Amino acid sequence: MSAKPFDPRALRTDFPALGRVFSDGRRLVYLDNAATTQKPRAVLEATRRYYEESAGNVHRAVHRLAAEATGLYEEARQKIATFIGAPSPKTVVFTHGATEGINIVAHGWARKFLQPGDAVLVTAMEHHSNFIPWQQAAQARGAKLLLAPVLDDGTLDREAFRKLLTPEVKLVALTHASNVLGTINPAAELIREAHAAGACVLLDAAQSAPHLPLDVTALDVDFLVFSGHKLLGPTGIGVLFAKPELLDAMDPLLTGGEMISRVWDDHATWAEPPQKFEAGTPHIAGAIGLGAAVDYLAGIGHAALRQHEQQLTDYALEKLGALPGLKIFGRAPERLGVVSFAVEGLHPHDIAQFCDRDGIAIRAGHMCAQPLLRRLGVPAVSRASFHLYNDTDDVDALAESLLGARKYFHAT
Amino acid sequence: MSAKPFDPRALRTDFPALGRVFSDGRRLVYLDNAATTQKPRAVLEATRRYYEESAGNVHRAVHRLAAEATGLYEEARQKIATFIGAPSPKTVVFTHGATEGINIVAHGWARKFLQPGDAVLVTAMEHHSNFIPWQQAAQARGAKLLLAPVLDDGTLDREAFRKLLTPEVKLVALTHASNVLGTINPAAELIREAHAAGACVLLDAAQSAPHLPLDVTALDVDFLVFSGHKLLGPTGIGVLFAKPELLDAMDPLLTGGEMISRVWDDHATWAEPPQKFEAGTPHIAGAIGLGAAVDYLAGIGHAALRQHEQQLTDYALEKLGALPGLKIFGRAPERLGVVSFAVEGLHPHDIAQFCDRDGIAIRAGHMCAQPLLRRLGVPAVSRASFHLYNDTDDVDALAESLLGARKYFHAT
Amino acid sequence: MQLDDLYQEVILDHYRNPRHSAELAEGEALVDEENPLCGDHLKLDAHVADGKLTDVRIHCQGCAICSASASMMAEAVSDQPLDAIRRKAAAFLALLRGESAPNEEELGDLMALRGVAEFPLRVKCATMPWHALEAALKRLAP
Amino acid sequence: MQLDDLYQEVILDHYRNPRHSAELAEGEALVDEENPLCGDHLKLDAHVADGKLTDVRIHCQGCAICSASASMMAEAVSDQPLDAIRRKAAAFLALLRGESAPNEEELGDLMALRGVAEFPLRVKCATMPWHALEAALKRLAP
Ligand SMILES: Cc1ncc(COP(=O)(O)O)c(C=O)c1O
Ligand SMILES: Cc1ncc(COP(=O)(O)O)c(C=O)c1O
Repeated sequence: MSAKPFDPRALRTDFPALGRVFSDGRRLVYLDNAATTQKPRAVLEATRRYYEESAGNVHRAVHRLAAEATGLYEEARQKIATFIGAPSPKTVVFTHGATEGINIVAHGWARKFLQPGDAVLVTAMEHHSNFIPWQQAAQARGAKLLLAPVLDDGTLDREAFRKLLTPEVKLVALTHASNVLGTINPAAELIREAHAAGACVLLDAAQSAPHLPLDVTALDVDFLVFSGHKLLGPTGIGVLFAKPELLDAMDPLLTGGEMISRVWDDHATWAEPPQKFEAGTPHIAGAIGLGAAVDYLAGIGHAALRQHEQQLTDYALEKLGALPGLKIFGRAPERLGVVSFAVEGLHPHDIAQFCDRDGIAIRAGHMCAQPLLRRLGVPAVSRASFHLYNDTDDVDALAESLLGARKYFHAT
Repeated sequence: MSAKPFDPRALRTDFPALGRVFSDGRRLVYLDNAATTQKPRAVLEATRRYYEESAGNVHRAVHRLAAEATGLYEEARQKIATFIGAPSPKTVVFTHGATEGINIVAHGWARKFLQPGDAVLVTAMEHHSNFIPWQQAAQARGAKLLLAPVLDDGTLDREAFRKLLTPEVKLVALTHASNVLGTINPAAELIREAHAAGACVLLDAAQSAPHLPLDVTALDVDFLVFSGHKLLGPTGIGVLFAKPELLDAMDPLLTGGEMISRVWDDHATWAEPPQKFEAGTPHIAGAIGLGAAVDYLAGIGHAALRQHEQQLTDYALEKLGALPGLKIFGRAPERLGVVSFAVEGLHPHDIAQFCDRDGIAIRAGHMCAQPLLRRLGVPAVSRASFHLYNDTDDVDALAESLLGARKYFHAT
Repeated sequence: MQLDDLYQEVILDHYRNPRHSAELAEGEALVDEENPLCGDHLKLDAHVADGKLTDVRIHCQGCAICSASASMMAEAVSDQPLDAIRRKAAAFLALLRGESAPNEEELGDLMALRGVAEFPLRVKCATMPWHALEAALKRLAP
Repeated sequence: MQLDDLYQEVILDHYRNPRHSAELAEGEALVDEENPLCGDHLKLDAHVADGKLTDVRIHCQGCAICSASASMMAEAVSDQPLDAIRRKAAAFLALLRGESAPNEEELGDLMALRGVAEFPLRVKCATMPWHALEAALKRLAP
């Protein structure tokens, strides 16, 4: 694969939704990948096969459908362990998504182990999902929530981060890449610093996992979460990785079927991880689909993907940055293909609505990052975000549409 | 639809998985419906269409894909509200499944409002998912967990239930139908008694929703949960219904994106229900698929379905009950098509394994009901459970296979 | 549904040239509403004299739909009797919810915002000024 | 995979006629193991004399696989030196995990349980008696 030239147009044919042509004859230009990605046929096929052939429940029955379902489900877990460099599939917990994964840690670990006076350190560029659970957990335990500030270029204020990393900090909850600024945080270094200060680290890989190679072992990260639907996979599925000793120490968030060992009238014992954290019937089709998604991404190759996305992002920053009245938020040197911007005199919702007329899907709003947007001094932004199937034509279409929007709303 | 004779064989063709023929030429006889059901084409089509046409995220963007996705997602919520007779779609929370729904109430309501000395009353026939969350919540709050016993015929001991229903009881958590005994509990009456005693009621409809008409308004039930995958729907999706004032009073279990109104550095406010309880990107495809599943069931008609399943269950009880050494657990007059049994001298796992040879999928094990099985005096049972696509041929095949199993394991 | 059905000429005109628009200092406004989802922010001030709403002033930082809706509302309710305003508000909100036959006579120019109902995610933009007005009326004439 | 590969004749024979089987009264057994998932329950008692395992007695309430595995194990380890037993246990567990080339010589009759590896949900049934044995050895010769 790596020998072939990277061809986003050819790859597009793997994604049925990208073949969509609207009633006005325009093709879909999908630039809302940071919200959710389109799905390749291989993912849809894998889930279809489960439903049409092996739709049994997992872990609990000996009949063929159940055995096949269990095999496919655990095979997907193994694929994901390999994808993130986990030492064992037993460290891979299937969740609803990144949000649930963070909540599992916030409840089962933070609320169990945080003491009054302890602190959780997050950054000012967190998504609400990696912010509110810590705010709530800290509050519940009488602990503090500290915010590491963001510099004007959209990078983390490393100096301030280091100063905030006092011995009270028991956990650093950090986004690997910002869903607004595109900034890629230097996870390995920050994790080293945090560990040196005696803190555990949760890495929110919701934005990075779809684009960057991950190696939880090399990173030595304690917890990591991501979502399937942003990674070419199905909705309703995600992953929590945690070090084995942490999974052992944590309490489960949900209790019920599948996660138990023995149940008596007055007490119960839990199954070993990862089952301990997977109460109830899991999203079997979702896990299988996510396994197919990581296979697909592996087939593309991370190096080629990264090169393509970097070139496209550079092109977009230049092209969009040159438009009159357009301001880009975040100019970090290490970044993903996530470009948030404002256009003078235009409201983000009107921009997005106008782009939609042209078949272009971009996002407008607070991006689930109100604390960051408050610091940026805007209540909402517009955002274009790329994946492997986007190319410079898409960026050109967006630029043209933005020019059109100015005319449309301000012509007199 | 109701005029046409009910024809399980014809309906079977709606379910791709039921067309499966194994390599030995045997057809699949699927009798593990209480664990999970097969999915009709209409459900698979609805989720496929979402992924191939409208795969946007919900609630957050103005572009067409997002608008379509939001429309489909909220339309599914409306369908489910209608299906269960809910006063408004705002009382319908999408969850991961029944287990998550129960945990949302156990955390957000029970742990918030239970006081030391209060009690939660459950029955001895609960699934672990409607048992352990209350055990844990009661323990966390210094409250008591009371178990209403089950009579020898598999029905609830109404006398004992009434005696246990003291003023300390703040919640009755009750299965609508037992996943082991098949017993349908008289929900309306029990809810009336509970309300008269000042207790709220959570009804676990995981087993009943796929087979019986539900009307939360007529039942006047406070909380109700079920799972999609047992109701001809996708995996990873379920429903929590709660009365509006309870949804307002409860705390959310998960926090993060989508469930907030405003977020400041040191506090946050929640969105209105149901969004308040749907943190993170929801299982959009799952919700849409579940909407299609309830449409499919509505098309069948509850009266016809019930009549068919009752006839089939009567046939099964008679046919299986007549087999040598076979003992059926649960002989309630009001029951679902769930038949658990033991065969003298045979272990349930060997029975299920032998049936599997004949293409017959039944369940063996503790059925996630260890407290009940301890009372039945067995560590495991075998279980056959029906849905609309089963017929007497399936029961005959099972009976024959059970005879074969005896011969196989005990021939000398 | 065309974009021009959403952004009708009269809407764009009100967006470009908002009526009854005024800077309102901190604390000066009767009502201060924010829609965190899209970041629309609206302050409204007004008085009542002789049973009519007077001195309507609005400061709206919002999208075209929100701004235009605020401007058109200000025009439609200024110097009108309170009960007529309440009827108009009810008719407008019903229109945006896509309910029944709209009362065209009652609504007049406001009918231009009818297209918003076809864009569910924008409905809040159009209704927010009216919710602010209802809040103001509650205070002015409880 | 055929059912007869799982339930080989020798397995069914051990199931029907378990060797070294004995009623073990409450508290009499060295090890008491339960598999809550399938309800298998096994008690094991044994002694050590001259570095060998003696008086192996097992009470197994389990499925055919578990019962046969227990019975075959009892036969295979009775009056054997402890280190030979440990080797055999390791070889057996590796066989059931589907690892590498099985040591057929070491395993002998136990090779009949090889088919279980193809039925992942039954593997625990076959390995449980051996885990009980390992627990017993830890106590007898720590
Ligand atoms: C009665 C009952 N309650 C709850 C559950 C839990 O459902 P789920 O595993 O889909 O969360 C089940 C099924 O497993 C059940 O039968
Ligand atoms: C950085 C980041 N973290 C967390 C999330 C939450 O992911 P999900 O909504 O899939 O749970 C998102 C996406 O919305 C995100 O961009």
